Amino acid sequence: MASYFLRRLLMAIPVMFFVALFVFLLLRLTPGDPAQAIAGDQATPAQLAAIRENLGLDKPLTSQFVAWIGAMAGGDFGHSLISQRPVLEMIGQRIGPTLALAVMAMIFTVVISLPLGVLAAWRHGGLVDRFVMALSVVGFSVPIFVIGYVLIAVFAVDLKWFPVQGYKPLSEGFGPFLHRILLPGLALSSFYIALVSRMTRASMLEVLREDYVRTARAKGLGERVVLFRHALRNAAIPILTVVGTGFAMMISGVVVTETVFNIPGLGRLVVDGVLARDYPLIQAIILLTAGTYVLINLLIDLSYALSDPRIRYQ
Amino acid sequence: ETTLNVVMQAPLRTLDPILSTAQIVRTHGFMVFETLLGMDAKYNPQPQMADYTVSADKMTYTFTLRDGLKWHDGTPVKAEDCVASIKRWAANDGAGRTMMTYVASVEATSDKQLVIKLAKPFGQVLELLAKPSPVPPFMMPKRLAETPAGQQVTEMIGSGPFKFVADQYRPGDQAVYVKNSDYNPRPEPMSWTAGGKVVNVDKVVWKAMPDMQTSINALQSGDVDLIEQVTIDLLPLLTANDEIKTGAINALGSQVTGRFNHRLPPFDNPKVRQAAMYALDQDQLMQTAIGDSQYYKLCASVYGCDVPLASDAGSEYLKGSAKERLAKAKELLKASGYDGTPVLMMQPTDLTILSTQPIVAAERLREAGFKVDVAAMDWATLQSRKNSTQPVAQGGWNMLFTYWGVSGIWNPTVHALLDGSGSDTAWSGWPRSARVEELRSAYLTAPTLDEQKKIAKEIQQIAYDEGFYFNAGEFQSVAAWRANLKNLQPGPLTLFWGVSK
Amino acid sequence: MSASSNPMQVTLPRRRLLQNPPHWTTVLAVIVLLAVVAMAVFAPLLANFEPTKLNAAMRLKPSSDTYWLGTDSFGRDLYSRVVYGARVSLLVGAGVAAGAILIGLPLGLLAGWYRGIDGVLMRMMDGLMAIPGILLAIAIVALTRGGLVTVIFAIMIPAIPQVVRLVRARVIAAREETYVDAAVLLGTPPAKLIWKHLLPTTIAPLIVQGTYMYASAILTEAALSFLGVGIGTEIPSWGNIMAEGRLYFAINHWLVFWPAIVLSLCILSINLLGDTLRDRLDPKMQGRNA
Amino acid sequence: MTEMARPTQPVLSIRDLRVATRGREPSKILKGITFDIQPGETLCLVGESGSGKSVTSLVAMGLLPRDELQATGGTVLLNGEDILTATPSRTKALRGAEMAMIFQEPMTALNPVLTIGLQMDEVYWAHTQMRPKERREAALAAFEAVHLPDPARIYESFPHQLSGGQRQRVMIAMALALKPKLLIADEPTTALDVTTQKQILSLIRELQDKQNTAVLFITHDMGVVVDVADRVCVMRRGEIVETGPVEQVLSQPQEAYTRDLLQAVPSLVPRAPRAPAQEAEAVVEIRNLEKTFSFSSLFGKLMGRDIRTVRAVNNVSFKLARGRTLGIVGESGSGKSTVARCLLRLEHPTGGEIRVNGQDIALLEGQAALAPARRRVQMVFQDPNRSLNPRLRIGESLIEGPLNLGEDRASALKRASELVEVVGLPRTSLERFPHQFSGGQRQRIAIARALMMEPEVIVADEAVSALDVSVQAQVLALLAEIQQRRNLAVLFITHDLRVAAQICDEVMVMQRGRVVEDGPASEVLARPRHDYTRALINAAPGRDWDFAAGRRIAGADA
Ligand SMILES: Nc1ncnc2c1ncn2[C@@H]1O[C@H](COP(=O)(O)OP(=O)(O)OP(=O)(O)O)[C@@H](O)[C@H]1O
Ligand SMILES: Nc1ncnc2c1ncn2[C@@H]1O[C@H](COP(=O)(O)OP(=O)(O)OP(=O)(O)O)[C@@H](O)[C@H]1O
Ligand SMILES: [Mg+2]
Ligand SMILES: [Mg+2]
Repeated sequence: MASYFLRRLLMAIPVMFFVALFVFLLLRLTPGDPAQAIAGDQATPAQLAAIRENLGLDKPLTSQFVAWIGAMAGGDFGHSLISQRPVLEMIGQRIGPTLALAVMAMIFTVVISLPLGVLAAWRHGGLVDRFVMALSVVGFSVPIFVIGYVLIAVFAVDLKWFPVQGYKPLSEGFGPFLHRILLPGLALSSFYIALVSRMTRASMLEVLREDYVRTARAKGLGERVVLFRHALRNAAIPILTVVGTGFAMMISGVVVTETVFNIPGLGRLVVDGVLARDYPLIQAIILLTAGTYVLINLLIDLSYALSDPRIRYQ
Repeated sequence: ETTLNVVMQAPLRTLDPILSTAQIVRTHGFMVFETLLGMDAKYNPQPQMADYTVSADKMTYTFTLRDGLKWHDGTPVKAEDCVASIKRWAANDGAGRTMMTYVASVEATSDKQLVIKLAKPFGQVLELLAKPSPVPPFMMPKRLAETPAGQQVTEMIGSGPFKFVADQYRPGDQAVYVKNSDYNPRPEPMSWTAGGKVVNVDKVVWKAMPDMQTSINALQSGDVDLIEQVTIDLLPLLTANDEIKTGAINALGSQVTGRFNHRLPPFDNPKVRQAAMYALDQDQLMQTAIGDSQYYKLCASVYGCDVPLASDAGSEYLKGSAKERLAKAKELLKASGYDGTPVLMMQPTDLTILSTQPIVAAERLREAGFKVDVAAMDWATLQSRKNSTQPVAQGGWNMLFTYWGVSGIWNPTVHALLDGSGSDTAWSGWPRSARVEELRSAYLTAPTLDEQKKIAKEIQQIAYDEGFYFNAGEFQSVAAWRANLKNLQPGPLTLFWGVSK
Repeated sequence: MSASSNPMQVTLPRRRLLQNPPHWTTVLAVIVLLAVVAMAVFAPLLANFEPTKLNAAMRLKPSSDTYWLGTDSFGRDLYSRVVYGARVSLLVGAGVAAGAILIGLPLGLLAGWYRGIDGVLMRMMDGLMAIPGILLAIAIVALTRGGLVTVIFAIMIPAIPQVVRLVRARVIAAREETYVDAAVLLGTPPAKLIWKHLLPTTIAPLIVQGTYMYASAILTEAALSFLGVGIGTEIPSWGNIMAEGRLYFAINHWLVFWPAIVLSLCILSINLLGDTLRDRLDPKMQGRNA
Repeated sequence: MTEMARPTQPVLSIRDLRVATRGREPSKILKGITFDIQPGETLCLVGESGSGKSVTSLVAMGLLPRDELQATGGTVLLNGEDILTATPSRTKALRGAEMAMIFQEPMTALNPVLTIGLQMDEVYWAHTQMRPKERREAALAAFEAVHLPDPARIYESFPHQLSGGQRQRVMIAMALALKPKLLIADEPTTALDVTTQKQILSLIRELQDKQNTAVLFITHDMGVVVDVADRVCVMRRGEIVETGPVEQVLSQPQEAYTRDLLQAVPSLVPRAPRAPAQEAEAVVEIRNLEKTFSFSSLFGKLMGRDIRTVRAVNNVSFKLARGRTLGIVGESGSGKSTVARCLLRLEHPTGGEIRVNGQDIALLEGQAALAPARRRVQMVFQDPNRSLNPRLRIGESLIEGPLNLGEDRASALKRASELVEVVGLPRTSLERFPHQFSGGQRQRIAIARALMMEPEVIVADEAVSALDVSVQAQVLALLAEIQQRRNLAVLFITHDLRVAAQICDEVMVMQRGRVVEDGPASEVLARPRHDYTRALINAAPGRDWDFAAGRRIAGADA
């Protein structure tokens, strides 16, 4: 098992290499010119050429790639072409808010959608079930920005319970941090609440008919224990999967939330990076996400084994 | 401690104001750096860092740095710093490069004094050194100014009224400036970039907020004090609020331009270009993009509606009701022998201010009988595709829309779209007109304003006749701020001196 | 054992998807979906205007007799755009969901069943997931010239790993069941075993995931349109109508709400149908009238 | 036992209970059942498989699957309180403490993802004020009481790591934990060897004596009936056909059905040995088979903690010849099922050889490599419920194998419909889903599925334990007939010594993973040499009753 863990982690290296290669090529195939992003649209061709030469963009692709991979291997993620800042520093500035947002949204998702999904399946066709259906309709078809605007309009502008925008890191205290991250977390989670509660409902419906649920009831256990300990554990695998992949996707899918709530996060950095063709920055971010995904997915796989002891990995 | 929180129109991603032509970087430049000369509200160069004398033959310009100028690292400003700065600027800036072809030498004669000697007569030295348009000749310490032309200066050491706080800078998100307490403003009253830059706040924080609704919320809640540029359609949300004022603090508007690619069919045919110009309609284009007619102007002047060089030469191309113009366009198009080659119109979908015009234009061109493909793409793709001189199938283009701050087009020297050389180094579109080139040279040495006006007017007429580009009109950017801000200074761009909170 | 008509002939009923009279919600759902499809197909007949017909003087007008749902920032008729928008949106949503499932399902089944390929395949999926859709879309557009297919691909590719992971997870759990052992002993070849015994366990979660992908594809299409990838903003889609409406949300939220309402109806119907399908496929629900 | 006072209220009183399926064509499952159980009394419910015994007990517990079945009439009173109309919270309070149930199929009745310990712990947690440590001690003691080996290991195990009998004992321990007033035991000892069974039965008796517990005991094992019952109810097709004190029903059955049932009880005396087939050719030969399970918690593994091991099979060898039946009997948890699973290579053996028709398949890997050997060998799993895909109709499950062998659908279906009738199920069963059957019916389906394949070897793991004796007799006869006709070899794992005595040629006795004795059935069962075998035979229930004659065997010591 320990060796399995290690093997899986080592697999991250080839994954990251291929992702690196792929992204590198992808980026060079896309039209657009970092020099233009630096100089602005009124720049003269001569000026652009000078900038390109200075950035080494006029060198052949292979040597650019080799240089980059070489530097990476030495732990140097390089400098942003646009801002000239170390890429790691830029990511460092931005990763905190995004992580906080994603974790917050995940907490909301789990705390809200698990009970809802479980209850919906328990009283199949009942009131909660209808509510979950409505929730999923809203969650799926109303864009996050609308949910964000509405939340802000109601809770920040009208009721003044929360600030209208902005982010405070945890280092400025838990209270202020929570105060600012709550609404965005809720907005971001809307989609996932819909997804996870429906998924929970679907897999609970299957499990609730199993014999061991009947046994649990025969023992005189309360419905809460029957549902959440006996049934939910058995229904966990698809739920863990969507929660896990959902979390992974959140890290890259937070752009709109970050925009609406003005949170200086990684999502906006990625989009900025792509739009400005900031090659080293995008490459580094994607590599880091690839690594993170390998890790998250490893954790999901381990959680399968935890939730169902019959599952074995070699 | 007073802090001014500002939502700027664009995020600050690069810092070198010499290398970048972007307005946000220029605004940043004016926070940290200064120019030898400033430009006042009457478009006249005035002493800023230096007082100047011009020799009688107008061939020697002597600049004397004023006392007490210090770089932000504490070292005094020396003439040699300025010499290096001018050289680096001239290597980057188009107009600067032109100027250098007339200059014999730029030298420091003492710590306080530098001299520019001309080789040939050139009438624009002071204007160029004072220009607030891209790229202003900002002064930097020598060690920074010696950075190679294509490389960014990343250390922000200037002599301006604000100091850049490097460790609070988050590219694309936030930039922080603190008052430079060592700064000694000039005694004259402030006027644009000239005069005394008196700073009345301790700190200025620039925020990028890509969502206008969020910015408005933040302004209303007091989280920010100023939004540099508000979407005009949303102004009604703000005008109802007593605590908020709106208005134009940027004295100069921006001109929206529809550029034809003169190298590719169908717009290699001047008649087709003319037909297209008639098909397009200034009012329609501006109305869809801006909405409220209070905030845009329709004029023929290619230099901006209210600048000294403004004239109505070529206005025959813009007059008439939409219907009449369309009829004319159809007629011209028929006469031109247009063969149905589709027009590839580039649309930058991620840039709100420019994403409507291609659609409106395409619709009108189609009505006039053109075939149009609207190619949607991101701004970065558009920017690099516009440099392509290849046929459409290989990544070329036929038409695109851009906008230019009036300070970037207010005379034929700086106006990139009036380059008639047709050379690869010209700004995309590559119109060719020998006469325009002659006139542009003449403009550089024209001794009086009247003469300049005359030249400019002729250039304008040719630009219309030849279809250099379609002038879609000028819009004003509108700022919104909390009522407790006082003394916001109008300027060629947003200036943060004078204002108090 | 004569081949002639045998009174003893035994047949097994197929799964009863249609036999019982469907519940009224199911009927309603089908009607709504058919209506939306019809809306897409007959858009030219239903629309009052060309969806691209603009009128600068009529920007952002409220609903009226001429403009049933009002106009957008170009002065285009919102009603006509929503009607036409069904075309792109339905294609993108259904295309992405169907595509991702068609590709992801077999891969997930294989990865779950064959431990040998699990590692490599899943690591490929990890890598695929890491590549941002925007970047992929921009690159594909650059290579192929944009269009509907590009958009579908760009949205679908990052969605595939999600399907694969979900399916694989179910298979990993299901393969420990005794009835799978039993099938192995009956000599059921892997392909059939996967098809008959493992695939059905994945259907219920896939219905949920599919609905989700359908909806998110429609919204993502708009995001991509705004990065200039693919269909562009000239051709209406519910996604890009909403995304354009975003700028004007504070002054006219109907620009966002109308397409959202139509989309909601679709999602509701798909959900209802999904539930019916799930119930019909669940043997323990067969006795019920629902 | 019969000294109960007249006026006492019955613990459970069922009056005219009717249950039908839901749906548009409801079919009647219970057609008016009436009986009482007094405190301290044991009522045995016997009768035809599928007659509604389990459904009756589910109704009593208030656990009827509401979506599918519904009580259409009658009353069920627990200590005078109507269960059918009680509020959910009331039934919840009653369950576990007042009444407890041992479910028929222990394999599916335990939650696969929770440890045995936790599942046991919950019983105390829900109904007592004990502290965690006390609860754990109580649980271990309860495991000890049902004779589970190494209770500490069991406590930490998951259900799939236990043998069938071990799971059944866990279920029993749970049901007995709170000393309920009413105990419903639905075939509680089918997976237990007779010695363990005896201990369990005396445990229940003890509880009854101390707590005056009423017991509703459902069983097919007439021997057990003799040993435990005060009164007997005989059920058939949803009705009670006969009821009365045990001696009376067994000695003077009133109904023909009861008489048939008693006639069908196999004798403990081994049948006359069959002539060994000419130079008995071994289809399956096992040499020195070893199987060690290792397990520990996931975190334990990550931390590199010691891995615990269980030697489930230890140096087992045997030969199985064509046309012969080899019986494996022995202690529950002694590795019988593991031997079977290894033989079919559903488990990787840790050592030894497995020869099928001379080819060693012990080390083969992959479905393709094993396919030829597997085609000849079919298995009836100990766990019929889990071995049928719940999503497939019975018909589909039955024809799956033949279709794989290339038979066409129509003819396979035809054979399937004939076969279900042969095992005593209606033809319409083919259209139904597994959960719509009773335990015994599912077991017959599993047998039919194996037979459909016309294999050379059948491994039957407790294949007839859930069948009533008359159906059992039919199924065994069928098996014998096919064996005769097709020269089939049978590996028959059972706890029922009567069955073993009647059908096995050879018998192998296992204890703690080892073979302690083997030889011809007539030898081993009639003249056991090993102590364990002797103990086993002595523990056979109802040894002192002659069912055919309907009287006690004189001189037999109880
Ligand atoms: N969910 C269900 N739907 C339809 N029919 C069912 C359902 N459950 C049980 N039955 C039917 O009810 C009848 C009685 O089942 P029950 O489980 O009570 O039998 P049993 O007497 O316990 O038999 P066994 O001894 O084989 O366990 C059977 O014929 C069975 O097919
Ligand atoms: N997957 C497993 N992991 C760990 N231990 C196991 C596993 N499967 C079986 N065992 C252990 O191996 C031993 C033998 O189990 P097996 O199922 O072969 O017994 P059995 O003889 O069939 O018993 P029964 O008659 O009760 O069914 C038991 O002690 C059991 O706990
Ligand atoms: Mg039963
Ligand atoms: Mg067993």
